[in-house]
Amino acid sequence: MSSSSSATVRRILREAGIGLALLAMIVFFAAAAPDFSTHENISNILTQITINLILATGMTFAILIGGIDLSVGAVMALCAVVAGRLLTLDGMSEPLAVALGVAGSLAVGMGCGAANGWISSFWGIPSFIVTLGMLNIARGGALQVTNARTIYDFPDSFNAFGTATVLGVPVMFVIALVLLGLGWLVLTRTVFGRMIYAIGNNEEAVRLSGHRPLLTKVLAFTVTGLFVGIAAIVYMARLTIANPILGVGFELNAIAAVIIGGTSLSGGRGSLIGTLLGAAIIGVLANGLILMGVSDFIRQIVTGVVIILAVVLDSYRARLARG
Amino acid sequence: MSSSSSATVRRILREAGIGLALLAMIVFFAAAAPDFSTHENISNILTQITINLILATGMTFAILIGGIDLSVGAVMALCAVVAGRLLTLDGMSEPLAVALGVAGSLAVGMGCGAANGWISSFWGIPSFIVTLGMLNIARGGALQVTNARTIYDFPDSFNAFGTATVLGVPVMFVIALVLLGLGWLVLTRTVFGRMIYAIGNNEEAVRLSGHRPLLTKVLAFTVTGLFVGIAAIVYMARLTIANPILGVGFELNAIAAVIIGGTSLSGGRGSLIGTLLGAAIIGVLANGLILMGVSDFIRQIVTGVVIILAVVLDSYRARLARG
Amino acid sequence: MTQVNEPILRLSGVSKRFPGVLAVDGISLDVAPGEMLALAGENGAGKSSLIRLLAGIHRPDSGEMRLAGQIYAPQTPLDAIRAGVRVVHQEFNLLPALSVAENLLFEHLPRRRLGPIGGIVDRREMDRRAEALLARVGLDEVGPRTPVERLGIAQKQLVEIARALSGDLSSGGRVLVLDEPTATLTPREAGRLFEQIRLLKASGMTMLYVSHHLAEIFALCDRVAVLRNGALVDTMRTADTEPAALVGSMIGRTLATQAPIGGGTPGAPALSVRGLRPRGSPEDGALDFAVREGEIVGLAGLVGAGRTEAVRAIFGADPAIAGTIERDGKPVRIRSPRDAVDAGICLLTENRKEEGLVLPMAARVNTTLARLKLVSRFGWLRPAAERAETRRLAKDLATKITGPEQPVIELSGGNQQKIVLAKWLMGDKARVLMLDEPTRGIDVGAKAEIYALLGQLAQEGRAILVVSSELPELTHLCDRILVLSRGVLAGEVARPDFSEERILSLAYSRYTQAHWQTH
Amino acid sequence: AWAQLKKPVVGLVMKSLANEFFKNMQEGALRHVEERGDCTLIPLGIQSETDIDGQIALVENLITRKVDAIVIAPADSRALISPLVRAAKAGIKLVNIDVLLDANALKKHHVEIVFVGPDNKEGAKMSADVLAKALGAGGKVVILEGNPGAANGVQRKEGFMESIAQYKLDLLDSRTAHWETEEANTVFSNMLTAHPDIQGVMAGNDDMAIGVVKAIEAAGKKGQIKVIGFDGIAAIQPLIKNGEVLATVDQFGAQLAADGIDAAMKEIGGQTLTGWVKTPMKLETAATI
Ligand SMILES: Nc1ncnc2c1ncn2[C@@H]1O[C@H](COP(=O)(O)OP(=O)(O)OP(=O)(O)O)[C@@H](O)[C@H]1O
Ligand SMILES: Nc1ncnc2c1ncn2[C@@H]1O[C@H](COP(=O)(O)OP(=O)(O)OP(=O)(O)O)[C@@H](O)[C@H]1O
Ligand SMILES: [Mg+2]
Ligand SMILES: [Mg+2]
Repeated sequence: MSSSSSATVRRILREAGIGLALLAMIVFFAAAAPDFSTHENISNILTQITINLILATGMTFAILIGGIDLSVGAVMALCAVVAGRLLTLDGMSEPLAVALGVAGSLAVGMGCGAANGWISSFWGIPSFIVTLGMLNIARGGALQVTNARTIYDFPDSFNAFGTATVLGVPVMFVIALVLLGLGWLVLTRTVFGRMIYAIGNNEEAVRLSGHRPLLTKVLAFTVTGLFVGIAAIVYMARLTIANPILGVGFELNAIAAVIIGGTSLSGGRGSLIGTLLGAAIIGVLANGLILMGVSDFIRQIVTGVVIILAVVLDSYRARLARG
Repeated sequence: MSSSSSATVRRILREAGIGLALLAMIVFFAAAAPDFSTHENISNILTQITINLILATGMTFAILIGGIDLSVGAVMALCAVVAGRLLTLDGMSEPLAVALGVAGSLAVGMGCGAANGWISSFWGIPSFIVTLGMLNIARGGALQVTNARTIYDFPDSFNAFGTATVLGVPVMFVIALVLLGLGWLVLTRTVFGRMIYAIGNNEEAVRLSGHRPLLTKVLAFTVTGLFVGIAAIVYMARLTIANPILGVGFELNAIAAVIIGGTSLSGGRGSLIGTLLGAAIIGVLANGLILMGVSDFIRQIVTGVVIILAVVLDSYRARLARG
Repeated sequence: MTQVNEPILRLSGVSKRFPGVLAVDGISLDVAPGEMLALAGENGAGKSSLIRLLAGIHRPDSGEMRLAGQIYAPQTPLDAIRAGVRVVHQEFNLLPALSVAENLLFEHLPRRRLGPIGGIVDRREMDRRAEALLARVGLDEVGPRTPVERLGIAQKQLVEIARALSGDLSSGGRVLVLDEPTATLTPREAGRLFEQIRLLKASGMTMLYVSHHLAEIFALCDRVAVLRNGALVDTMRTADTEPAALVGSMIGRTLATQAPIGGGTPGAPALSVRGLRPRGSPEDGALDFAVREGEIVGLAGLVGAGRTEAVRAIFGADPAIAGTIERDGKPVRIRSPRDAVDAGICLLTENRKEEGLVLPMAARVNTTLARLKLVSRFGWLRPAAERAETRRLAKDLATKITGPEQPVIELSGGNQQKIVLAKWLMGDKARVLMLDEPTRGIDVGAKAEIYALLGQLAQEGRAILVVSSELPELTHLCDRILVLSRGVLAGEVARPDFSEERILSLAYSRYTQAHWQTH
Repeated sequence: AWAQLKKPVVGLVMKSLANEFFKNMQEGALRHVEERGDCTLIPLGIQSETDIDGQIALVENLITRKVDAIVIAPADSRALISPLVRAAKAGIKLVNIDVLLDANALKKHHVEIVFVGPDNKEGAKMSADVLAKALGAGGKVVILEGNPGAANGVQRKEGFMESIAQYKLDLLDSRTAHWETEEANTVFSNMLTAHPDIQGVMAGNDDMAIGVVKAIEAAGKKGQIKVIGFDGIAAIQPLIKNGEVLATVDQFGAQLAADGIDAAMKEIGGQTLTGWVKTPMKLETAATI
């Protein structure tokens, strides 16, 4: 029992490490930029991290199982333009159009995710390269579907959803949090989650224990894709458009959030709580630097430095904790 | 002994696998696009793959040692703008300016590479995240140095170099090949090279054997950076300009070449011959599809499909070879 | 300077604490130059931990080590190697994609200068030295350029040993530490290893030796230090003591001599193998045999005889070239371990680190890994049930864990092995239990308990197939022993005819030439 | 087929086709060529607007294919010169569209290439002037720039700056959002927090203008902040109609390419064109739609 509780303490310390970095950042910006801690700005930050948080939640599944998904940005564009098409089909009632659009986005996301998972695990090739291929396929597909044009004129009820708030908190963020919570339950409480961690650590041992890692891997990537589909819907509702070039580079932001959150890139270790903190760090940084009036180029440099520092600090703290 | 020679056969088969894919592609394009096999076009292809080949050669070092370098495109821009500044300094003789420029580019590349290597191995954090940070730092730095402006008006002798040919073959390509050959010797014949493979295989075992992986890792990333510096010079000589936004996404092309070439993303396995073939596949594909008049979006989709297919085929062949 | 009688290695009050356990508890010990000292103790007694302190992997929390009179406080493995302390660790530390030669000489690759460029590997010299080293451990049939990943586990063990020998040749090793080097070796390889050990001893090398095979300790070592719960409880001269006393000292009680297990009345065939040709087996190597309910069958053979490949093929871990499997007389199609498990066939793999365990995860995760259905409902885990099962099995197998949440990577080698056993013993679905080197690294006391447990399982009507390189283990456990020689079923020995000579002669029967070959 | 083989071949090299403006351009070019009926078109684009090397490869491929003329919207005003000079040496007629090639560099190589295109700077000023007039002197504005270093982005910002100077506006901040809607939305929300008194926004393209409009809505300041864009994409039209966007500028991409092709055909026919053939631009406001 003592080891169990000390393990818990260590885990909390691990996540608190990133939490402390986040806290330090918040304190700094609150002091340096007076507008930072206003209610409106906090609501802005929540809105701004929502999409990355959703993508990063999905990405956590892919990374925990020992993979990675570079295609999320491009697949998100494909989801969005397909959903956009469905949303703007002629002669449909609003609710039906919305339902179709959402279903279409989720279906495309899950389809691409499942394809990523299946190809990489059935053929035993790194998901890095499979999803790099998928990135090109999805982006080209999105462009082909739309002929490079922006889709707009979505039903009003759909657009209204994008900026709705409850008690001053953006509804989209609440949804993202709920999804994260569900993801956390799945990862920590279900057999599927257990398999994800186990495969991420030692796939061969899982196979030799009489399981079929293939199925779990396909499912994990499908979950990643599902979250991409959700992110696409959130994007569209918030910006009221869908275009085939959206989401460029979103994968790197999502991966950064996951890794800053302490999840191991080699799989099997990490948690969604870390991902939440990682996404928050990235969002707070972007927001705070603009409020401070830091110029674009310097902002980019500082962002790079902070990404590295966050992980270095975490490693330093872990070193201290180990003694 | 028999086992050693059969290992050689199998290794050849492994590399031949990708070679066969390349051959098939060449035969296909030669039949489908009449201009493909002209002398000019072949020279074009060689020119067009040169930069990716140089970057991929360097990337092979980072990947073999179990890392990755996402910063090569951005660092290449930083190298280029620094070199551009030095090349266009007032009141210098042409040879001196060229020497300074080249030295500057290599120094910046090696510096960034060494920083990547040191941070990731000293702190034990994945190079993925460190080089993602470096990507932002270098890109922001390049923009800051130039204030987002293009640098041009390099000495004529420098620019001439970019389009020079020997016996109809672009000089730049010859240089890239020679560098690849040197890299191959280093990897296969030197203690440093064996150390790279060993660390990529099992870093812990290397440590237990009484070696210090840190230095080798820093050096390997420095080599990656050196190649980035070289690529920057080649780029500048070919384009006669240096700007801070060049090289966006080059890292993904370089990584794709390395992986298509059969090098394992988890390190310790692979060879530069594969990288050469991988870079050739990517270059031939891009060239051939344009000659065939495939539309841009379809071209992007096909590229994605081929990236995946190349690796799937390789895995399929390996499966057959294993029996 | 070293005086004649001064100990080469002196430990005074050395301790090392890990979270939750005091792994090394104030050990004070002298080792004389040229002495061969055995470290004995139960699983988790602290032997490997002590060795890791010597090797510079961990640093003691307190106490002092002296080597030849000098303070010895290695901060890294490099310090240890420089000081002349060489270690063969319990777990392998090999470079799988690199060649055997590179692995052997990795610490100091032979170099050549090419003009101004140094650091060129001298491959011819490397092969030459590698061949010499391989010959010393009797692995001369393996080419120096073979990638290590293609070797079987025993061959890997021999490469590890040969590597430690390489050190003493080049850098003047003074102390050689061997942590369970024979755990996967058959008598032939072990014999060759002992020859080398004797040679080294004759040359004045000081050695520390860990083994759970007491016979080896008595045959080789001058003295034995007994550890219990991290503390040194006793040291004795092997000449002045006997195995039973040593066991008593190790486990704190005397172990009743056990009646052989086996001997029940076997029922219908539970597993029948027909014309099975595992991957890499010879043309004429089709295997035909059956294991009946309630029967314990042994599979003996020399290293590389193909035992592991046979059980892996039955389990569907590797595709077989040909053959059919029958369960309870009905043919079953096994294309993956999943099919095998569904058919009630289980395999405890020989390589726990790579194939058996999810090392960084908790004991409960590993224990329940193959039987998640029993601790979940509609896909939801029941953590309480998981913990309860884990505790129960840990108790049954006397596994030393601090709790169900302890990561398996923190356990001692033998305790890890027990977790793998627990994984397959959980629930009662394993009607046919195949065990590949099940007691690798398990101490004498626990071994006896495991034997008893296997006997009990057989009584319950399960069919058990045991692969082991330890002949006494097989003769103690089994009703029958099948002997493989170079991938071919060379014969079968029934209990009344059990004798090491008979089994060994069958095992050797296909190796007529001086050298046997790898596939 | 024989007749087709004899038709002159024109290569159209564009920047990223993943962009509505260039896509319109390409489609306009294809339509125009069909109408003309006397030439064959090879339309090509690169994958991102920063892929200069890729565009050079396209030019090289066209030289290999021995086309009769190349109409190019260069990704960089200098880097493309050396391959274009090679094309000229190979007897290929050249027409420069969209972004002006660097005159000095061309002069150095003794080549003259006709430029057919709009004046980005002038267009940006036209659009900004609408905003400036609406706000009056002292109006507080911010700029959202395109990709740093992109020629058209730089020119548009220059146009904005000229308008700001002329009408004595107060520029509070100027940042890049890389031409992107989502980034513009985020960046502008943050600018708005830092400067709650923003009255007007000049966005380098319509995609960013849309992101800004949504940020204004989300901040509950609909109608209080005026926005202008550039490009005249379809998605901006409803926003202009309902007043959320004040103005944008349509450069008639389709016409631009057609004019470029006409110029190329004239050159193939033996005429020599030089200088800048300015193409029309249209200011779009609620009044014009
Ligand atoms: N890194 C670690 N973290 C926590 N506990 C550890 C660690 N390494 C070893 N231990 C604990 O220290 C104790 C001693 O382990 P050690 O490996 O030294 O045993 P051993 O005598 O070698 O046993 P075996 O015969 O099974 O190999 C065990 O209880 C083990 O769980
Ligand atoms: N992929 C492979 N390529 C080449 N040889 C292999 C390969 N896999 C196994 N071998 C060799 O096949 C032989 C049979 O191995 P196997 O592990 O089945 O034997 P074993 O009787 O279980 O002996 P042990 O496990 O004690 O080594 C070994 O010599 C092993 O080195
Ligand atoms: Mg041990
Ligand atoms: Mg075996």
